[in-house]
Amino acid sequence: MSQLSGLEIRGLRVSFDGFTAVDGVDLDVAPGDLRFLIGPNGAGKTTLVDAVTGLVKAQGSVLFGGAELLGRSVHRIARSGIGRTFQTATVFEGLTVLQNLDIAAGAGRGMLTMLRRRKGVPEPVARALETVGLTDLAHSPAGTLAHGQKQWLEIGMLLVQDVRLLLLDEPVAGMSHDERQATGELLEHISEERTVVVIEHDMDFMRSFARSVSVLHAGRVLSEGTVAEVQADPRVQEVYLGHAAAGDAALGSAGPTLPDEPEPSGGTASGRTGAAVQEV
Amino acid sequence: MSSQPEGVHLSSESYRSSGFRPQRRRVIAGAAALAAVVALTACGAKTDAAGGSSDQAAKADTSGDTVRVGLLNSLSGTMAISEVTVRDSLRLAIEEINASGGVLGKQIKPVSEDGASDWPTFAEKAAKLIKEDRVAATFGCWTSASRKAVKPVFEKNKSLLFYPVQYEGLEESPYIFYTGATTNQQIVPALDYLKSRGEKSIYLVGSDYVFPRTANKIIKAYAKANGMKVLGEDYAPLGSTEFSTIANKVKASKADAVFNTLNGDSNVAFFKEYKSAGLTARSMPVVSVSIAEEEVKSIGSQYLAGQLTAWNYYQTTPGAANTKFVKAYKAKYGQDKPTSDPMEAAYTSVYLWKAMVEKAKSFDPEKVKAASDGITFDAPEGTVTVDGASQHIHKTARIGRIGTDGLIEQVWDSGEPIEPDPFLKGYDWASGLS
Amino acid sequence: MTVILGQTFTGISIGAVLLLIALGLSLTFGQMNVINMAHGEFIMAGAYTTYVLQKSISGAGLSLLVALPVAFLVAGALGALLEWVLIRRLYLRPLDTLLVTWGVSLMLQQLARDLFGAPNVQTRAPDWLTGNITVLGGSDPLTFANSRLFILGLAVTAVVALSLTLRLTSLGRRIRGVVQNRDLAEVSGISTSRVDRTAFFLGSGLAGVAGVALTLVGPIGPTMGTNIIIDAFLVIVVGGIGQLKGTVIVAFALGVMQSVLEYSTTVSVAKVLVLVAIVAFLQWRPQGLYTLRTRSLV
Amino acid sequence: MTLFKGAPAAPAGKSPSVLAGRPARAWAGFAAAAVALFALAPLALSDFRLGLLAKYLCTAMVAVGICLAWGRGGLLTLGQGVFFGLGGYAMAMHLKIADAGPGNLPDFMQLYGTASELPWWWRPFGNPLVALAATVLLPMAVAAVLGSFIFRRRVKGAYFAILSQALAAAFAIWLIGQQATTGGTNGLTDIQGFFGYDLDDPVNQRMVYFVIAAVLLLLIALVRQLIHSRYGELLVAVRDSEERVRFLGYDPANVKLVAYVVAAGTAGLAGALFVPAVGIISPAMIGIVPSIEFVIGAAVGGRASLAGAVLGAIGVAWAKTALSEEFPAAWTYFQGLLFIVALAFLPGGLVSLAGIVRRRRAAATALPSGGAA
Repeated sequence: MSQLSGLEIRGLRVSFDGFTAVDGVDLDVAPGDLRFLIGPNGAGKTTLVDAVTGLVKAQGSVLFGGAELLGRSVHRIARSGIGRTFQTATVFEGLTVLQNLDIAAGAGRGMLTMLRRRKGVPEPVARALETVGLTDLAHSPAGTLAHGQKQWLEIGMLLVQDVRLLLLDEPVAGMSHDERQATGELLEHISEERTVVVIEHDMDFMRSFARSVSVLHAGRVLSEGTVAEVQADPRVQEVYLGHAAAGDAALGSAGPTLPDEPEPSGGTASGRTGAAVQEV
Repeated sequence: MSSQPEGVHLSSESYRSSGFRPQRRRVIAGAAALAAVVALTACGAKTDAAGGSSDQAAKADTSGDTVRVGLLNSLSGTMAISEVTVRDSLRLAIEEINASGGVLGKQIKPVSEDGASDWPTFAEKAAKLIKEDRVAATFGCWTSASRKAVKPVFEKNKSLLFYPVQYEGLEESPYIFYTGATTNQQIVPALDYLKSRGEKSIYLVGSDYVFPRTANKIIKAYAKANGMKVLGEDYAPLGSTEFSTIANKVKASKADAVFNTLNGDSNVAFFKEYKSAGLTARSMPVVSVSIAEEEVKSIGSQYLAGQLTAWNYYQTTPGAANTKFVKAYKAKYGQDKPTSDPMEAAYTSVYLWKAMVEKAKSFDPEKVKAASDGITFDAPEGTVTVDGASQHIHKTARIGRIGTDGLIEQVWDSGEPIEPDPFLKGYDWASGLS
Repeated sequence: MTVILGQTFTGISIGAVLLLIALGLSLTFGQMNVINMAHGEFIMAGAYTTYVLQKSISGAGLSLLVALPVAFLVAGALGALLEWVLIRRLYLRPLDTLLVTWGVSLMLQQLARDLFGAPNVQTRAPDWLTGNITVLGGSDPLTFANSRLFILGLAVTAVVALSLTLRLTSLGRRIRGVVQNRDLAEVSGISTSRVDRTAFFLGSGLAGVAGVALTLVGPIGPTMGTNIIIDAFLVIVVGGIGQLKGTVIVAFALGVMQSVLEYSTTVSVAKVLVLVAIVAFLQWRPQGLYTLRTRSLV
Repeated sequence: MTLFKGAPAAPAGKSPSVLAGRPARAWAGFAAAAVALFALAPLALSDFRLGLLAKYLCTAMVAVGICLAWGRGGLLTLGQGVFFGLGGYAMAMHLKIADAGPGNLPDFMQLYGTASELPWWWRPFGNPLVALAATVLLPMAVAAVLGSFIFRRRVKGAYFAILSQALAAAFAIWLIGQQATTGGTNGLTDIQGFFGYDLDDPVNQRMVYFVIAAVLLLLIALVRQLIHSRYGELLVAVRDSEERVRFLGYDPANVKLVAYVVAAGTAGLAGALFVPAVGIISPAMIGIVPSIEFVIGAAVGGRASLAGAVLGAIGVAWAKTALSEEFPAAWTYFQGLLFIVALAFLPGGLVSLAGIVRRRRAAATALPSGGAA
């Protein structure tokens, strides 16, 4: 594993036609951190990740391992060691689990390797299969996986991609309690070698696994610190009270995982328009 | 194959996973289907099965008491608007001949094929008619492009094509009889007529294909030699229906007359625009070489009244032969259906072929060709004579004016049939053309 | 000067024709993302409707005015039928729709050939539409053709009517709702399938109206729709999908461009240049002139 | 991107080792196709029908490329006519120069042209090797330039389809306008010889057929390899979710570009071989209509499967001939109906029909149905 790298965001600003989704965020994620980003709907969490990964244009500065990311294209940012998942699990449904992982592992492959058939299972892929527990399903089409399994496959893809920073958007949404536990442990394990940032609404999950927490509100960082520090911050309580009737409940328990703001859908589009956009 | 248990009962999963095995099997299934296609194609080849498939010139099949001829016209696509009427006219002639005893005692059996307004398709269908249907002769084609596409097919197989449409000349295929006008029987007389009226300048408008471009080359050579000015030359893509700019350009040129070689659909749009621009037959007459009665009907005399056309035949051409032809055509296809020059030339071509065959006492193309010189027929356009050397026919040139009733009234004719001169060898000014 | 004004008017009038034939597409293609290659045949249906009506109604002017609503209904009904039989099965496969509707267009052309004969047919234009009005007198007068002014008026009316329908009526709101978020519209109690059909009816009906207008300037025949359909699609693509104002601006811009280029070069060259310019433009703005900038389109 | 559920879109086998270990079936299928093309067809068919089959096989070559670019990559290549035409004209230009003989102009230039010598851009095609290379490389080069612009600007789906059609139309209009140097609407016709062999001779026509059949099989093998390679898997991934691929560090534009360029190459080769088989290349083969017809064949057979696309192309071309011979006045009804039924109700193409039947039968009898295909 290559050396750990941290993320350093300064003055990040993203706006869409006059609406400012991220409004001057400063954020530092230490190398090897397991950072949770929380915040009410519309706080700008996903947009922040979009900006870091090059999906939306942004002003400011994002340094990863000392290198500026803004202005680079999506695939170059990915190659520099940053991987992400989406709210809706996005895997290649027509391909098998193995093929999904093999593609994720292969961005650096040469022309000749690409034009040959895949023989056997590459070692990193086998390891990732093991890590995310999908070895038995290696030859199943990804489209037939259960929801949670797709999320794991996505994480597995980031592992074989060998990224140094994982940006995970609600990785445990829709998972059972046991699955959440397993995913959390997996993330802890991963963060030993990589930096992990998780967007999450599930407060139980956050409390169990977060090493540090940033609270976003209205496009700004509201509070930052350990779980306990953040929970004690009166501003955080106020924000959550202002947005959900049962404020403490939202923070204190699993709470209803409300649908987040409309997402730049990298994944399965819900409506026809979405599907069209995918193709167009 | 399906020994794996999940292939049997797990619905969606098996649906997907079983997708793999059949895929490899599909290659075999594919080969089997390919064989089936081959077999089917073979079924289509029934008429050819008897003969040795490798002999060069497919001999026409004249063994029974019928003789097959091919009708090769576009029945679909953009050219169908014109070519369907030619097919109808050919059928009329064949019916008449059959009713009067056929050719050499044999009834003519027409085999119709659709050229689909697509030149390679014309070539394919021509080969099919010759090789599969063993036709004694083929009648049809309209555009020069379709004729150029089938020309090698007829030459290669030594089979005859009768081509019924006025064309750009500069061609003498030994296996094509040209029963429409060549340039010296239509364009040159039209220019002579304009000159005699004292028109000093002309504007050329045409569709972007071979006939207009070649015709305009000839027109420019003629104009240069006869002190006429060509003030402009515009081509619209075939099928183009937007003519406002061309109408503006024509109007701005203030030419004495317009020479129009537009084809088909474009004429409708052109004349509607022409009238909208305030141009009239009085202020700036248009001489058209592709507008016959059928086109007048679809454009409307509202837009065309007074404009000029150059042809060898009009529905109003006097004579008993024409009266009979028009009457028979309307009886068969409807009183509102007009007859036109290409239809007449097509009708005449069947009778000319009959006369040649009877003179040669054979359906053999070589003998028919040899017998062709001097064959005459009392055609609706007047008596026509075949020139055996060029395989064109002597035709009378006629200038007509379109009336408000949609009929074309003859205003001038060449007096006698003009000898065909496809390469314009008899005209000094045309020496540099080919 | 006269030439410039004349060509500008010509360009605008070409643009008006383009706009009319593209307007229906701005609903079916622009809003619903259906590539309907049979749209040209709906235009043809509108033109033949004019022809049929003229046979039964004497008076060219009256029959033309009657033809406008009738053609709208005929073409609209054809469109709704097509939507019901085929297109609704293909909503998630826009590219298959293109090929299927191409098959439909082949069949409709042949049907026209069998019903009305292969040759073109004619309609009479009323006298008040065949002339022109003189705008500038003098030795080199500038004239505007009445038929072109009529089409321009018709196009403007249709645009206004369509945009008012989309903006003000509940039908329009439902259409926009379905376009923007189908699932949400569905759970809000909107019958999306009915909205689809209605939108298709409107879009195809507009094609019928365009067909009536085309009888004034062009031929009426089985293949009349095929020649213009690609131009109409290009107008939508360049204008930006789902953007009425983009469609309007681009139709007129392409019209003027075509007429100016045509005047200074030839029709073929102008056509090729316009197509190349479109390709270049889409390099610059791949989503068209106006884009619906929402986050889901990023 | 749409997942074509009817056609199993996943390319590789149950396991790669299984696939690699049992290529026997693929070989058997390939051998059967070779037998059908090289033994069965020449025996069963007359010269005329064999000539038609040669023409169908040319459209099948285009379909091979379409299968890759569209079936696998999701690019609706509605402008294949352009590449077919480039290949066809490159070949025909050489053959016309060769027919005319050294120092002479091709016949149509003498008729319609004004120049007394070959235009400069004709001259390189006088060299047979240059011309042969150009039939493939020229379309590929054009596709590479176009594709790199289009894909980098992320023009996709409907836009790409309509843009392709516009380009096809523009190219056809341009060719028609240059009558003196391209033959205009007529195209290049009356081609007599093929690299010294007289095309009038039925034996040589047969040879042309064999060349075409061999090239088709070769192309199938090549593209099959591509589809089953890692690249092929990546291409499907790009089709299914381009954005996701980008986040894995690939540039999808390059992935698509390769498929587009390969498809252009196969279309060019098809156009080149169409010329000696049919004896003509004209703008009629380039515009919007032929471009759609190329795609439709592949779609009817099954775009995502090589066998489906190839057989579909052959089948649709054959159906066009057969129907128009049988019903010259009404065949377009049947053709339209065929497209509608096949595409609207069998999105995976006719090959998926075999799969459906097989599954039904398997479900009904719960017995192995091997060999039933």
